[in-house]
Formats: sequence, structure tokens, C-alpha cells
Amino acid sequence: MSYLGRRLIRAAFLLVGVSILCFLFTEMAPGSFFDEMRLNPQISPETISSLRSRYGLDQSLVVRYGRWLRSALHADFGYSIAYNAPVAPLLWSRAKNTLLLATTGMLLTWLVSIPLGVWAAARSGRMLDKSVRVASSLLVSIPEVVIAVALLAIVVRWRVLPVGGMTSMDDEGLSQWARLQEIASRMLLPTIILTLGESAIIVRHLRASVLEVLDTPFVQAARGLGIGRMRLLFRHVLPVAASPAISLLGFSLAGLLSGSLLVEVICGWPGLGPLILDATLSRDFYLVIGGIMLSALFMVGGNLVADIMLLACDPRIRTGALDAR
Amino acid sequence: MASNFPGSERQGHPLLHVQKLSKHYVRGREWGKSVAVTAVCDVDFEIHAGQTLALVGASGAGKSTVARCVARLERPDSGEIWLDGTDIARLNSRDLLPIRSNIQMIFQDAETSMNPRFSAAEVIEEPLQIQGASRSERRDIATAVMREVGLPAEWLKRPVLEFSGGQQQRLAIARALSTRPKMLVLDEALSSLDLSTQAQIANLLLDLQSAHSMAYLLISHDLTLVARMADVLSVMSDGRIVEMGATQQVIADPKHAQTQRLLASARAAESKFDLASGASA
Amino acid sequence: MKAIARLTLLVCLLAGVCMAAGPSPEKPNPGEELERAGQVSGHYGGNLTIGGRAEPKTLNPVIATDTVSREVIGRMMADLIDINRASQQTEPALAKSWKTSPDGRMFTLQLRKGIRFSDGHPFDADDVVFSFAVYMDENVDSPQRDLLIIDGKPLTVTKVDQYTVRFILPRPYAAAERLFDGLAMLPKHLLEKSYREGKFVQAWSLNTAASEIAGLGPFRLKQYVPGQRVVLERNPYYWKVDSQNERLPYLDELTFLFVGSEDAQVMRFEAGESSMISRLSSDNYNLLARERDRMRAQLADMGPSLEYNFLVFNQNDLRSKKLDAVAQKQQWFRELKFRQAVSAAIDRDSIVRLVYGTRGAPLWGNVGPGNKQWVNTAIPHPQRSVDAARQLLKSASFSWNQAGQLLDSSGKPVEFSIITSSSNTQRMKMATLIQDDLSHLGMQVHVVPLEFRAVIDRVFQSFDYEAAIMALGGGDADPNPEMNVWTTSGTSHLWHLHETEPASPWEREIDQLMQQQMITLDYGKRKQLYDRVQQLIAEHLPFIFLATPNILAVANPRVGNFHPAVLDPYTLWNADELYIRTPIESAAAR
Amino acid sequence: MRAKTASLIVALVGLHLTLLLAGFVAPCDPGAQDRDLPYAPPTRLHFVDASSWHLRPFVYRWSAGPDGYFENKRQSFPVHFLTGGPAYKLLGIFEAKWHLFGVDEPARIALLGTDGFGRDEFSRVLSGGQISVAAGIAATLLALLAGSIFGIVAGYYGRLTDESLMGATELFLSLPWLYFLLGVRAFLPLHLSPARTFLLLTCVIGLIGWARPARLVRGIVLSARSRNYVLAARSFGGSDVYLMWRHILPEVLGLLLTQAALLVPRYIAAEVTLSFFGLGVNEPVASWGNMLSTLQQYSVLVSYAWLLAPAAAMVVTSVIYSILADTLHSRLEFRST
Repeated sequence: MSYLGRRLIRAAFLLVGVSILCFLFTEMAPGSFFDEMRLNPQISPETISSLRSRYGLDQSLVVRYGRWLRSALHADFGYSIAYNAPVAPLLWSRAKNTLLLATTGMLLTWLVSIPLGVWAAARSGRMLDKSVRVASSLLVSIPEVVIAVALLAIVVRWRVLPVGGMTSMDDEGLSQWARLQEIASRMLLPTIILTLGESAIIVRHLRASVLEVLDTPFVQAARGLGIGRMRLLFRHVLPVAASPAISLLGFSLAGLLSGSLLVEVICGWPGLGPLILDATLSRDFYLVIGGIMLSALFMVGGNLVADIMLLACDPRIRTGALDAR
Repeated sequence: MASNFPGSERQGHPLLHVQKLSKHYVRGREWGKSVAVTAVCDVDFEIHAGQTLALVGASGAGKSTVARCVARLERPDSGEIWLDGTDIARLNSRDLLPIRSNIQMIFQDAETSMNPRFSAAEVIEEPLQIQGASRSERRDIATAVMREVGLPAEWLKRPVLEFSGGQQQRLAIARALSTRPKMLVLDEALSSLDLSTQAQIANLLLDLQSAHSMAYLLISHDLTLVARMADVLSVMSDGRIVEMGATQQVIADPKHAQTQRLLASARAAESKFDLASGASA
Repeated sequence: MKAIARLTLLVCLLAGVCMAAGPSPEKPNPGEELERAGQVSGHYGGNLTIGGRAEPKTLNPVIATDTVSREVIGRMMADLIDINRASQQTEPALAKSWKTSPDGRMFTLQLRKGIRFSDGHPFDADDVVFSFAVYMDENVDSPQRDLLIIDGKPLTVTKVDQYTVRFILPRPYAAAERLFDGLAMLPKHLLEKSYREGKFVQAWSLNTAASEIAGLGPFRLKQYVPGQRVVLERNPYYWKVDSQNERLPYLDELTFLFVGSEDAQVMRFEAGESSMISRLSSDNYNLLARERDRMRAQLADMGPSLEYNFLVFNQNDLRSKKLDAVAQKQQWFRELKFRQAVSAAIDRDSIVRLVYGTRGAPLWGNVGPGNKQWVNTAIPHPQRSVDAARQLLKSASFSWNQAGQLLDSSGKPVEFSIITSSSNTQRMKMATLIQDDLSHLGMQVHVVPLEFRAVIDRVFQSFDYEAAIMALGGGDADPNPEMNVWTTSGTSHLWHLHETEPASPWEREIDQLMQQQMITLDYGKRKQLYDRVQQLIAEHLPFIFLATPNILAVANPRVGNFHPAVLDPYTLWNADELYIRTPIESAAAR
Repeated sequence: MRAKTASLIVALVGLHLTLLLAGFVAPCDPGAQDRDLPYAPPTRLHFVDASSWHLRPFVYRWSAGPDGYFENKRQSFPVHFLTGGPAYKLLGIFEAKWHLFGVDEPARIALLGTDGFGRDEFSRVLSGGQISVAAGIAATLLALLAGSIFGIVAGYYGRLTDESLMGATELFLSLPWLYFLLGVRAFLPLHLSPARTFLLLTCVIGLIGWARPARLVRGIVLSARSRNYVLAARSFGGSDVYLMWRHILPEVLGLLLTQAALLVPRYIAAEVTLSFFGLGVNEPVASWGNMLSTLQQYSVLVSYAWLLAPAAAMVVTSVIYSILADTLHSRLEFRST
């Protein structure tokens, strides 16, 4: 209890820290939303400066932060200059899609990497293990952007899957089932891209920790007792080996969320990614900060979930044996 | 310094004099309030040069805490620890450093108390290195103490992992000897060894004690060993010393219930052992 | 996997044909003064999907600044007088005719009678007066407001009768009717309330219900799906008919997908999910052209655009700024022969070839060959010559050292940096080519890619740059929008902003010429004046013009009446006339 | 095991030596443009001509035709080995003109084709590799140095120190780096010399990267500091610094080595992202990052497959490094048990 309480307090501090740094960074980044208008010779600088003051961009950083905090307390999280609307609903309408993509990616990642990691460890040194290791090191090393763009190009060229968006233009006419199929088929590519990069890391870690556990005496003993291979691996070894992998889970959830932003942009998935990228490039100040705060929230949430799972798995943490002293 | 402790019949000042030693631990925090657990409470005793005092008691009685406080691995909450005329209970680590060479600790598990990456020489020289001795000085002392504990000096270059359990314990003793201490704290130092090795090491310790007239603070739950080595026996229970006296006297006539319990269980174990050995013979 | 893909493809195709039953067009009734779009023919039905680069931000025509929003809004709104993108001439829109007073200051517009907004509410002079009040309101800060302020004075709008409005300009203004293009007429009945309450800026956001939004354009809002698409449907009351007297538009629906980038536009087009791309880069155009057989696309190369890419040297007054390093280099930048040498050494043909894949045109002046009405064809097009450049530098007392480095008269090596937007691959490529070109003169040039807003910030605000590659123009063919670039007081007078007095006789002359052409109403005389402006610019090279890309577009072969123009919006300007061909028709068209 | 280790060492040395001697191995100046040959496919090496077999390979020139490039077979150009060519600086110091191979003018040998400016992709992959790999290694060192200092301190002192330092790592991991990078660029002088760009690159990657190793190190230190021999050393009066240096650091060294082998390829990849934001190495200097960033254009990606060469080079590098990481890992495992 006290451990969780401490984690929550830290998370709150973290979010405040992120918001302050966000404001500092946005202050540092040159240019403002209305700068693009300067390129249009027909718009006068007076109009631009009057627009700036309308949106409070000429205020000092502290004033803006104060205003933002107040608006955050009203759950608005500021006001988007480009959309002329409060930030929170804008974000929420896209966050749903991002969460859908990220959680699916997460599930798929674990579905793929747990069997692969355990299996590779069980057959360490053989073909399967070698190919898993080579494949994972390849996937880890190529930048995600390159993987994503290349896969996308292949898919487009070969017409394997529909690309981009979430539903086709007129989904109302379709039955629920057809709609679901449609969404699934469009989600497939971004999910695969997400899964590839993330599971490469998890497979590696899981393989290593399973190998470690396989070496321990209790497994040797269990083997001596004649417990079946499958049962041994998944009932006895995996739960012990899972603990370091679970602590990875927090990172991987956060990684999936931030990774999904990139994949969304490349695949045209209507999530937070395109919105935040666009807002960043156009300096839609509060929208950017809102987006960052949301992804920081996801990250903190992911770590918290991982901590709770660890707590459930590893009682040493609860007593503070690992943390205190 | 008037003293009414057993063994105080000896001449001169005691080498170690512990007064009203107390130590609490903080076990986690619950809603901002710290929950203290008392480990040691108002412990008094003294040891003279060349003498051995044994602390016995059930596990959790606070023996090890006393040992750690005396070796200043922990800072006691209150009380005084006079070592050779200096109260070390409150000293900071810089002032403590020169005094450290006078008191050394030998741990229960010799293997884990030595960095497996080190060679024997590195292990033995570590306290000297911390004290700031020169390289050649360290080498000389290391060779000398190796011989003293009965290990060939050529083994100095060997990694620690290649030594057997008994040899590792000898190595640990050699390390403790390297600073020529006046006092050794033996925290269950022999309990993880098999019986014959234990006897060898015990003999070694007794020989060293008479050679250098060192004082020993012996922490143990093994009454047979205590009976053999200790001059004074003190029994701890729940952080307090409940009984203290000359070893033979306490064993012969235990006063406190805790002492009686300890003795009874030791005798039971002993008879079992006798049975076992008898059967095997 | 394949089965799913095939299924979805099938679903898409079916959907494209038989779905999308928008409102059917109202039969024209005699009371309406409809515009007949001459030769146009087509047939009803179908949904046209267009992949847009970004998501629109608002549906409010008064405050929209980004191109995507304006592109969508433009299909829902109409203006009084329209510039026909194909002919580049003005033509009647909501005003069926107009009269100009002899002094050019008074415009009397005759509105169409009996026409209605897309919600069926009639349109009249009150709506026009309301619209202009909104546009000119200081508290709304419409970006179009500046257009309507001439010499610091706003134009005045008065209602003469229900279908007549009169505009009075503060002074004669050449081609003033072009001002009306793009000023959407607003429905007073829907917007007056929010305007009175001072909440106009929040009105017509993306989340506004479709029933709350109405315009006079060919389409009206049907649905907005955040992050995905905006769907427009036919405006059943639109005021144009085709040659068969059938009410336009032909399309049932027009869908804008938000796909993110040009590459994504191409991918979605290749996947058959969108049917049109309006401004393709030459790389993608050439890619599609190479695969014309596979793609079966209608490709359109409309020739050079009006955009001009240029290299500008920082000649700003830096005395108040702490930019000594830049200020020291300005003595080179202010030297005409230096700029001429740079211009002579730049290999414009290579730029057109390597950057635009030959789909562009080299430029030596601010008006390119795309603007046939105004281009001064007498401006010389000198060949690239490193020797000539070296001669020029030598005559300006530059010299070279042993290693071939160019030194100025004080012996300092010539070294400067060119900033450009890192997201614009074309300009990045130009910079790299120029870097190599100028190295042949012994100049050491650094290419510094910066993020777009950072470039703008440096060029317009901090002046902390040495040279930049940028682009301007593209709006209209007329010289008036260029006023702010070439006159010394202009806000886009990039090489020397906030110049109080013309720094040189030629700048003074340009000021006079530009002012004069603005109040001259006769095209021939204006052309003469503007020719002289172009000549002066080409001679004094405040900008070193590089090249202009062609306007490239592509459409699915089933899109009928696909006639892109070189003016924005390049492909959708005739959205009301676009239609979906039947497979038989499209086979015949090929 | 032995043979495997040997081949790993050969591969490691071979890779780094090739990159180190890029100027010699590459036939062309990596910055030299040939504007008549943009996007030319890889030069084909021929051994057979109309009449006979040749031991020495030869090449033809590319000519531009309406449907792309074709080989101009009128004249053949033999490949020379150890031949003179464009001047370069070996190891950045010695002026040299010798190249491993080359062909006579006006022919060109572009083993991996050319990019959009007609520059030799092969030469650019090599010279770009110098910068990318060096930046990757330097950034790794920086990140691990910072990470291990923070990790050890946090793990060793625990409590508030730990709490605040781990809070800081979490903050670092959730920060909006895009904005930070834009901001940083605004503060920097406009043009940076390649050396300074390199330094900057290293610092940025390293600074962003320290958080993860710090957490890993902390985990190990947490368990290491309660080991008995640490306690023993403390009882001898060892100071905190001494304990950390002598007992704790060797404990994490294994992890650090493995991490290093894992991070180098990752940080090489990170340079791609940085190049995209104008924080990478600028034209005309090559790096794998700025070479790959042109591939983000769909038309380039699907039309000119040979421009994927830097990605292939990255994969090779990364595979070598990951085998190294695996080997190190199992070695250390072996030693500690």
C-alpha cells in the first residue's frame, strides 16, 4: 500500500515536471503558430500581432503556465489555436484510436514473444534459436521508420492490405461485422510494424531470463522428477522468468504508445500521432503540450501497471526489501 | 572505571567496554510514520585483551546487531563503545578510519564476504589498502599473514573462488589479521563449516589469540564451540543480555530460562549427533 | 489475408458506385437567375475521394488560414466575383454583373435573384453586407481583412436594394474585382447571433452540426470523422447549371481523406482509395508516369507554376541586433557584382533536371513563364558561366588564394551558410546543388536545414541568417499581391525588411512603378509598368531566382472534366463540374 | 566456440578497418557530383566481352536513354587495382591519392549506384559509416558513463537519492524530445563544422540515452550493495567512493559491456532521426542517417533500391555488434557462476 502510494505521488510529480519542461521547451523552439502567415504577402504584421495577443502568445511564460494550469483543472488543457477549440476533446477523439492500436499491438507482441522467447531458450543453440536471435537483432537495429516505410511500400505495391485510415469512406452502410473486419484489416499493418520492433526486444530479454532459470537447481530437480517439457517450461520456468520481463512491460507499454505515434503518422492511422506531429510543426502550443502530457500519462500509467504486476509476482518488493535500506 | 563484570578480575582497563548500547531499526513507513523495531537495548559488557566473550541467543535476539555496532558497521542510536580508550560510537567515518585497524570482523560466510573477482592477495590487502599502506608493505604483510593462517604464500595470486571452504575461512582470518588488530569480532564465523574444519579453524583462532593476545567477541549459537573457546558467556534474548558469567559456570548452572532452553536444545542436538555418529561407526 | 483484402477492395468499389445517395438536385425554377456553365456536360452520381495532406482545422471561412481548411471550405462557399482558374480572368459568380465607375473607385454589383444557401434560405444583399462587416471587423482578425484596407482605409459597402450592393474604394485600384475572389459570402441568418455575441471565432468549428453550416458553394457538409475524413454532399440549391440546364454539381459526394503527406497521398491513390491528387511533386509524378500502364491514371502537367524559388541574401539593417558575424558578411551581400556572380554560377538547368525531374522551368525574374499575361519576355536568360562569375568577382576586387579559396578585398575567405526548410526536399536539393556550384567559385557554402518555422523566424524576425532559399507567390497572376514584396515598405520585402527609405534609386523606382500600376486601370499600361519592375529586379538581383516547378496533378481515369489549372486550387476549382464516368465512358475516353 | 570467437573478431576488425580506411577503399570522392548521372544503378562488372574472357573485370559507361540508363558498349574500361584517383586524407591526416580500385576517366565505377546528385553511393556508404559508427560509439560511451554514474549513485545510496534520480530518469524517458531538439537547434550557431556537428550529435544522443542504462545499473547495484563482501569492505573503513569503484563498478561492468554492444547499433539508428531534424551531419558530408533520410520519400524508395545500401550496412554492423553482445553476455555469465 505504502509502496503504491509512493509510486502515485512520484507519478504526480513526474507529470508536473513534464508540463514545466514542456513549457520551457516550447518557449525555446523558434517561431509561432502565426509565422506561416508571414509568408503570405497580403497579410499585415499588425493582423498577425493582434492574433498573437488574442491567443495570449505575447504573455510571459509564467502567465501562460498559470493559465494552462487553471485550464487543466477544468479538464480543458488549454485551447488549440488551429482548431479554435479546447484541447481535451480534440485529444480524446484520437486517443481512443491510439489506445486501440497500442493495446492490440501490446497483446500481439506478448502473444508472439512469450512462446518465441521460451521456445528459443528451450532449444538454445539450435536453428530456431539462431534464427530468432538473428531476426531480433536485425529488427532492433533497423530504425523503425525504415521498417515502417518499407513495409508500407511493399503493401501498397503488392496490394496486400488496404492502407491508411481506420474505415473506408462509407462505413455506415456496412454491418457491424463487416465494419469490424474493415477496421481489423486496416489495423493489421500498423499493428505488425509496432509488434515487430517491440517483440524483438522482449523476445531477447525473455530468452535470456528463461535460459537463466533453466540453469537453476530447482528446474534440474523438476526435470529429474520427470515433469513434461511443456509443463515444465510454461508452468515452472516462465513464472519465474517473467519477473524481469514484466518490469520491461512498463517500458514496452510506454514504448508502444510512443512508437505508435510514429507508426500512426506513417500509416495514416487516425490517432494522436498525426495530430501531435501537425501541432508540433505548426506550433499549436497547447495542443502539443496536451499531447505530450497525454503520452507522458500513458507512460506513467504503463510503468504503474508494470509495478503493480511486479508487486503481485514478487513479494519482496511489497516488504520493501528491494527498495528500502 | 569500576567494573563488576565477569572477567574484570583481570588487571588493567578492558580493551572493549560497551555501555548502554541501543539500536532501533526502521521497518518501512506507514503513512509517513516510521515504525521502529528495537534490536538491541541497553547492552553492557567488556572484554580484556586476550579474552573471549561469547554472545549466544536464539536467532533474532540481537547478537549480530551488537557485533555490527561494535565493528561500527552500524551507528548505534545510543550508548558508548569504548575501544582502547576511545568512544567509537559517535565517531564519523574519517576519524574512525585509523581506529578500524584495531578491530576487525570475520563474517559467517567466508565465501560471500570476499569479492569473487579478487585474488587472495587483493582480498588480504584490501583493509591495508583502505588504511593507505604502501604496495610493498602490503605485499610483505600479506605473505606473513598467509603463513600465519597456514596457507602457502604462493597461493596469493590465486582467485578466491579456487579456495575450498576452510581455506576461504583461513583467508578471511588472514584478511582480518592484516591490520594487526587488537580485537576480532567473529560473527558466526565457524558455523558454516563442517565439523573437522571447524575444529581446525577454532584451534587456529585460539593459537592466534595466544600469539597476539587478541580479544575476541564471539557470536554463535553453537554452545559446544562456545564452551571450548569463550572465557565469558553472555546470553541474549529480545535485545537484552539476560545472563552473563564465566562460561563453565553459566553452563553448569544456568539461571535464566532462555539459557536453560538453549542448553537443552544444544544437548538434544548433541545426543542426536552422537547417535548418528555411533550408527555410522 | 488476401481474401480480406479482396473483400475490402470489393466493398470499396461497390460503395463507390451504389452507396452515397446524397440529396438529389432541385429542378431549376424560373425565378432563379442561374449561371449556365457553357460547354460543360456530365452526369449525376458518384463519390469523389481526395486524399488531403492534413486535416482541416476549421470550417469558418473568415478565420481559416491553412490551405487544407481553405480547400474544403472553398467547395462549400462561393464568392461574388470569381477568377476562372483556367482563363485566369474574372467571371460572374454570385454577382451576375458589375459596373465600375469611370474613376475606378465605385463598384456596383448586381446579385443573382432567387438563389438559396445550401440550407434553402434565400441569399440577398443583406448577407453581402453582413459578410463584409465580419471580414473587416478588427475583433475578428480575419486574414482577409488586410485585402480590404487600401491605403489604410477600409472600403465601404452599402446595400442599394435587395439585390444590389455598392462598394466604394478609398482610391482607384487596378483589377479591384479580383479582390472579391475567395471572399466567401456568409449566411447572415446562421452567423449573426455568434457575431453579435463576439463568439464568431468559435463558430463553425469542425464539431459544428452540419445543419448549422450553410454556404453557396456546390457542396455542403455531411459528416466529419476526427482524424479521418470530411464528407461533403451535393448542395441541391447550387446556382450553376450545365449545358443541358441540369443543376450542378454532378457528384453526389466529395470526400476529403486526411492522409498526412504527399507520399501517403500517392500510396492511397495507388491503392485506389483516392481518386485525385492536386499538387504532385515531380518525383511522384514521374513515378506514376513510369507506371502509367499499371496505374491507368490521368496525368496532367500544366506547365510552370507561379511560385518562384529564390536565394536571398540578408541585407537587413542589423545595427540594432547583435549579429556582427552576419553584419560583416553583408558587405559582400550588398555588392551587386557578388550577387550577379552567384547568379551566373548557379546551374539552373541542373536544378530543373535534378530537382524537378525536368518538370519545372528555370527562372531569371520574379514572373515566370507560367504567368503568360504578365511575364516580361525581354528579360535575358544568360547561360551559366563560371568564367563570367569569376570576372565579376575579380572586378569587385575579390581574389583567390593558393588553395583556390575566394577572398574578399580585406583577405577574408568568403564563407556563408544557406538556411532552408528541412521538410522541403526540393529546396534542400537546390541548396546542395548551389553549394557545389559556388564551390567552383571558391566560396565555401554551408547548407543548414532548419525546421520550417525556424527558417521563417530567422528570415522575418531575428534576421540571424546569411542566405536563405525560399519561395513566394502562387496566389494570383495579378501583380497587386506582389506589392508587399517589392515596395520598400512592404511586409515581404525579405532582403531588407522595415526599410524606411528606399536604399537605392532602383528601389525608389520600383516603389513608384508599383504604386502607379496599382492605380492604373488599363492593362496595357500596367503591363508596361510591371515589365519595367521585372527588368529592375532582374538587373539588381535582390533575390536570385532559381526555378519554378510545374503544376502536376493526377486523377483516376474515371474522373470526368478533370482540368487542372496553375492557380490554387489546382484541381478542385471546377469541383462542381467533375463527374464519375461509367466504366464504358472511361474506356472510350482512353 | 574458438572458431566462432575468431570469426567475430575478424568481422569486427574488418568492419572498423574498412570504415577507417574509407578513403582508400572508396574509388570516388564522396562529395563529387556527377549531374549527368543522377540515380544511376550500380555499375556492372563484366568479365566477358564480344570476343573473349578477361581475368580483369571491366565496366561500361552508363548512358541516359528515354527509358532510363543503358550500358554504352562502344568502349570498355578495365578496373585497375591500387590505382591513383581523387585525393583524400587517410585517417584524416595523411594526404593520399591511392585507391583500392578504380577505372579510367571518363568512366565511373559505382558499385552501389549513385544518388540523386550522381554521387557514388559506395563511397558515401563508407565515408558515412565513419561518422555514423564513430558517433554511435562515442554516444554509447557518453550514455553509459552518465548512466552508470547516476545508476550507481541511485542504487548505492537508495532512499531519497534513489527516488529522485529514478524520478529524473522517468522524466527523461517521457520528455518530448522533438521540441527539445528544435529548441536546441535554435540556440546553436548557424553553421557548425563537421567536428562540432559530430560532437553535438554525440552529446544529444548520449544525453537522451543515459536514462535506460541508469535504471538497469541501479537494479544491479541495489542487489550488489548488500553483498557481504561490500559489507566487509565497509567494516574495514572503505569509503563510499572506494566501495563503488572497487566492488560495485566491476559488478556492473558486464552489463555495461553488453549494453554497449547493444546500444552502438541503436545509436547509429538514432542518427537517422536526428538527421531528419537538421541536427545530423549536413550536406555534402555523408552519414548513414542523412543518406537514409532520402528514403523517406516514397518515390525514391520504390524506384531506386540501391539507395537502401546504408540500411544494409547498418544491418551488417548491427548483426556484428549483437553477436558481440551475445558473446560478451554468455562469457560474463560463465565467469560469474
